[in-house]
Amino acid sequence: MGKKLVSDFLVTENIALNKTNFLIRLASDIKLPSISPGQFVNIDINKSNEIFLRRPFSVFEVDYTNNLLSIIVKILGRGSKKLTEIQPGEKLSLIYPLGKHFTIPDKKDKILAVGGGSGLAPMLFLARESGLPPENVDIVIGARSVADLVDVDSYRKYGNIQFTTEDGSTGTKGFVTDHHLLKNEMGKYDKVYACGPDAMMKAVSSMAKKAGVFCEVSLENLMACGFGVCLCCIEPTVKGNLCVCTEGPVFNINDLKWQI
Amino acid sequence: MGKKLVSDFLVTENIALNKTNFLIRLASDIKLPSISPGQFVNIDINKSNEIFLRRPFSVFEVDYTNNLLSIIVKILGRGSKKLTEIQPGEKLSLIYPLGKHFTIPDKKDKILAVGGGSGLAPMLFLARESGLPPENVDIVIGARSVADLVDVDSYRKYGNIQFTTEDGSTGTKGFVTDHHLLKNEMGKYDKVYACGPDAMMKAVSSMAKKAGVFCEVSLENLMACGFGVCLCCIEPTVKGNLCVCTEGPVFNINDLKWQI
Amino acid sequence: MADLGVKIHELQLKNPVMLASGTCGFAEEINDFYDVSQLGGIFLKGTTPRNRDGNLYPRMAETPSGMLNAVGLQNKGIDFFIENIYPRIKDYNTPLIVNVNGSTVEEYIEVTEKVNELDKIPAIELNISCPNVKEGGMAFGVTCPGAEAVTREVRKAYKKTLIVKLSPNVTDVSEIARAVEGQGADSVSLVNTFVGMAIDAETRRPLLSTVTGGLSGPAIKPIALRMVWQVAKAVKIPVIGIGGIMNTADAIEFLLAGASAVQVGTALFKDPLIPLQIIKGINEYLEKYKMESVKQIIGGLQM
Amino acid sequence: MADLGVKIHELQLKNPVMLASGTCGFAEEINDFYDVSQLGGIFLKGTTPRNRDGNLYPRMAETPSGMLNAVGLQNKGIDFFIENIYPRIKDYNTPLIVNVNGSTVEEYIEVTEKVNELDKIPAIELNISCPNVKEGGMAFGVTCPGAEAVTREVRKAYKKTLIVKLSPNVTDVSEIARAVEGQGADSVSLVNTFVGMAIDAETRRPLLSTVTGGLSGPAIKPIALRMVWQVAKAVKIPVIGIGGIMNTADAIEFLLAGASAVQVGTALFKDPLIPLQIIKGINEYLEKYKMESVKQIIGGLQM
Ligand SMILES: Cc1cc2nc3c(=O)[nH]c(=O)nc-3n(C[C@H](O)[C@H](O)[C@H](O)COP(=O)(O)OP(=O)(O)OC[C@H]3O[C@@H](n4cnc5c(N)ncnc54)[C@H](O)[C@@H]3O)c2cc1C
Ligand SMILES: Cc1cc2nc3c(=O)[nH]c(=O)nc-3n(C[C@H](O)[C@H](O)[C@H](O)COP(=O)(O)OP(=O)(O)OC[C@H]3O[C@@H](n4cnc5c(N)ncnc54)[C@H](O)[C@@H]3O)c2cc1C
Ligand SMILES: Cc1cc2nc3c(=O)[nH]c(=O)nc-3n(C[C@H](O)[C@H](O)[C@H](O)COP(=O)(O)O)c2cc1C
Ligand SMILES: Cc1cc2nc3c(=O)[nH]c(=O)nc-3n(C[C@H](O)[C@H](O)[C@H](O)COP(=O)(O)O)c2cc1C
Ligand code: FES
Ligand code: FES
Repeated sequence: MGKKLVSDFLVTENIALNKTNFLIRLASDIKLPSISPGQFVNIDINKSNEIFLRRPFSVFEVDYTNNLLSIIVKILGRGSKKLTEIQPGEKLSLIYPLGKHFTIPDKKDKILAVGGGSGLAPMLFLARESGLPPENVDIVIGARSVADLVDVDSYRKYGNIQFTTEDGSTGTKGFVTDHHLLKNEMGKYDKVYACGPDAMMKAVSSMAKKAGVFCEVSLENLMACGFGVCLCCIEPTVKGNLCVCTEGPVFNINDLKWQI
Repeated sequence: MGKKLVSDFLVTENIALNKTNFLIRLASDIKLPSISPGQFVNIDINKSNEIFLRRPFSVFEVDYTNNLLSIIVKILGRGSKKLTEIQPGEKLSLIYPLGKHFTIPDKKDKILAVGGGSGLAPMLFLARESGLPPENVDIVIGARSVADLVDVDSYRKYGNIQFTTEDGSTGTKGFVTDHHLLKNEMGKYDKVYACGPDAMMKAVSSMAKKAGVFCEVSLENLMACGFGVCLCCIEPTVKGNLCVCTEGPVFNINDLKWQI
Repeated sequence: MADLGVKIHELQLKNPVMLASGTCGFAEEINDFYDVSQLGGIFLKGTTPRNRDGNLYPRMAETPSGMLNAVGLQNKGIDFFIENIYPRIKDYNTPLIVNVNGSTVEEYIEVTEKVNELDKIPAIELNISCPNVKEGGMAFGVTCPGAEAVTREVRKAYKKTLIVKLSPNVTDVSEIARAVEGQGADSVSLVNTFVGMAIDAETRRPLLSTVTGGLSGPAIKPIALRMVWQVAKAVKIPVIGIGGIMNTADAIEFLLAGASAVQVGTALFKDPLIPLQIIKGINEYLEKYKMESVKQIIGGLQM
Repeated sequence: MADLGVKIHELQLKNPVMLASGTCGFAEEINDFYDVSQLGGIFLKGTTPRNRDGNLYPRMAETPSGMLNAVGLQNKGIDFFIENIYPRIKDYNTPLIVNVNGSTVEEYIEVTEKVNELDKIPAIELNISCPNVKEGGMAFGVTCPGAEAVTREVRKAYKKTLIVKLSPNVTDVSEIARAVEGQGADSVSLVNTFVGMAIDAETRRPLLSTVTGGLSGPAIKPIALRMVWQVAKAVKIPVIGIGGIMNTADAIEFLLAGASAVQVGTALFKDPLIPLQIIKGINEYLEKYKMESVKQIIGGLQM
């Protein structure tokens, strides 16, 4: 009992990071339990006729002193759009903390975190919580164009942040997999993490696998409940169909049945 | 064509008149057509999972110069509650103008307008639009208690306003039908109008009938469409089942099949 | 502009977006908002041989993403229609279809024969699926023999396009569709409303005077879409999709599932302009995917 | 505190609010939120004789006020349940009911016989209404002979309370209810999900891997309520109401319509605490109307 909670949070900030990404900061009345990178919350966006189910979002930052939790929402469809229109002062019901977190790196690990699209939040959370010296942490963020990137300067103290853009408007031109850290230096990492579009995660996984490097990805399967009762979010694994919401969202790529 | 419109209005004001009544002022982009007392608008309150159909509200005031239209909303259930939470700057879709208006009094008529609950708006609109000298217009407003009344001082220039409250906290103690204008002076009026709870309208109708005075009431039957296509809002009349939304909401009591 | 024209047997429609019976009156009420000649077609309010007062008030209850109605075919009868309404609407430049109802096979025939004489009515929709009348209506539509009997007799009496409107309150709707196809129906339209109920927990009374009523609106769309898909696979005649269509995507889903055209019903209560938005939306969709004709998406579901 | 206790045959419930099969896992997942002993009962995830992987992803689509699922009875089989799950949950202080499934009558019996041996399982729910499996499931539940056959055989194999779960995808659900009552069912629960479908207009593909799936949630409540009302009039055994229950008023409506208890399903995905709110709400309702027992509202619809 009490391992998972349903409770109302107060929206304290809603900051547009760019045209499609918003940072939403939420305050809890009650003391926040411990939450680790990769875990998520399931949010009731009860603002329209069309949205019935909750929507899952990875936790981005947690401030245990002030009981604040933040998420980064990328507009994808109806629910995420509505959510980004929320105003400070409004309330949101969250179910949390959900899912399994990334394997926390060992003391001397060198890690690579690759994020794209809505997968940015957990990668930055991981970099921050890893407890590693920044020189041990490489972060590659991929986007279509410089306009799709968000300002992550405050995270430079946790690691070396690099960019790729498809149109070359900043950083390396191409996909994250075109970045030299992935193309040429994959072998030097102890652990590789990826979160973002399926195609990106598969490409990163494939490179990590070839290099024989430990690699975890965070899946974003469609969810109805988020806490393991509906069996809608399953992913085929070597252990059979597993629920992404309880056995994931973080999976070691060796457990997945991806054709990589 | 073009007799009825569906269009978005901008909420310019939302004023709490008391705990349960709100005056909402709406601005139209397009020129407002002529609207008369008794006519109504059908509003899409698309703010929650639970509200599917529009909700009808009588027009309270129209400002043709600035294309403003206002309504008074009394909180009854889910939809009216949500509507009263709307903020200036938000938009509302209205279907309008709907229904038939009250018979406009003749030049020298003496009229009595009786309003209660959500029936206040059309009575005040009528008093204002009647074009009669204020001494020809008596208005009796009934409420449970003084706390349920709204400030109508600005309407005193259009008529003689009287109150009744069930608990006697202001005006005559009792129901509107206990007011001496109704009890003793019904016969002096050329036209009597009533809008409010069913029981109130029936009581007023019965007194008007006994006194042989012309009397119109405005019904608030449940509506799905508001413009005459669904046949859900019907009222049995001497001419058969008529749609309240197109053949009403204003009816002469002689046409109704009320047991009065 | 892509070609939006579709054909339902001999009925040529300028576009596949029509209005559902009982939700658009006799077309005039919608014409108060805009020129109805822009529409693919209009299914007029259900008509019976003689005047019907319909059911007692209350006839309506809101439900999550939908509504229940228990109108019970209130109408002034076919003769009143012919004398008073038909002359006023017959020159609207869009197909007007009479929705034919009766308590007995004879009554259906009585209405049909009279409509058969009306030049400007190119088709009828045989309503064997109204859940809100005590006799006739849905009783015919939920068994194969019942559906066959009415269709057979009405077919004899009617020379133009005969559309039979099916009830979703059955175990196997494609069986009923095949049955009426076998008796000469030129098209089937589905779905009519689902039998539902609403109770006021506080008064402990039903919200409808008739206790049960017909459920319509987006709530039923997933079931309606499935039924249209099943029926389109089961019959060769064109299928008209109905049930909870609120926007362009909904309409396209029904076309993809195999409907040749659609009817918009309850959505009109929310916004009578929705059908025009859908017509525009279908055109934009076709242009986006570089298709020349709406026929290219009918039955185009990729499996 | 009013008396909220009700009885389903020999099954004594502390209150009439239970959790629906397939929406509450094996109770542990809900126990993570609160002590499940507060609940009237828990219907465990559908169980088959052997492991089933269920259907391919995607298995879920959101719909207006509801959702479609196509899980397809993914479970590890009855033996796994008995060895690994049952020992962990058997001491929860609330009735745990196994939802029994199979592709053939023999498979239903196989599961039933094993459950019959479990001390702490006081009842089974015979699921003859799952729309998401190719064999068995709903196929049994949509005809009287099919429903009778399974019920008869399972009845022979089971000594405790036998609840049969009915499908709403039929023309006359009360006929099926009477049929299973005739074969010894101690109670019927209804409804299971409606067969529905969802299409992505842009990709032109079905949203579910199985094309069709089961519709649940508030969208179906009006139909479910009507069916419960019809069945409660048709049979003498207790009826358990299911379908779109989201709050106290919904639950009370089902009780008024004649259900002796209810199951909360899809609502748990929105908020797993809803059943507790409903239990509290029913108590408040009874106190407001000065009633001593929840039994006073069962079937209490005023006509
Ligand atoms: C564990 C987890 C963590 C997540 N973390 C974040 C996060 O930190 N930030 C963020 O912006 N988003 C995150 N997402 C994704 C987010 O939940 C979806 O973007 C959101 O639910 C979409 O809802 P919508 O109403 O906007 O889209 P809808 O209008 O419901 O759908 C729009 C389109 O997107 C597709 N779609 C919807 N949800 C998903 C999904 N989960 N995966 C793939 N396709 C989908 C639909 O099929 C449809 O085609 C996460 C998802 C999961 C499962
Ligand atoms: C022509 C017309 C003009 C109106 N003018 C005004 C106005 O100027 N100001 C105002 O405050 N209200 C007015 N009303 C009433 C207003 O439409 C209802 O109060 C509103 O629709 C209730 O919606 P809700 O969602 O709050 O209630 P719901 O949550 O839908 O219902 C709450 C309870 O009220 C009952 N109910 C709902 N609507 C009505 C109704 N129309 N009549 C009787 N019972 C009802 C329901 O059955 C339920 O028991 C008017 C109604 C009509 C038909
Ligand atoms: C108020 C109302 C009245 C209706 N009357 C009729 C009717 O007279 N004849 C008929 O065939 N269908 C009638 N219907 C059913 C609709 O035509 C349509 O089949 C059904 O509502 C489902 O479509 P929708 O969800 O788009 O409304 C009526 C529906 C409503 C809501
Ligand atoms: C994801 C999901 C899985 C389900 N699995 C089962 C099942 O295994 N066995 C069963 O009898 N019913 C199953 N059901 C049906 C529910 O128990 C219930 O009958 C139905 O969802 C209607 O109730 P609701 O609207 O409250 O959800 C499932 C429903 C859902 C949504
Ligand atoms: S989302 Fe329900 S089990 Fe994962
Ligand atoms: S509300 Fe539809 S006809 Fe009056």
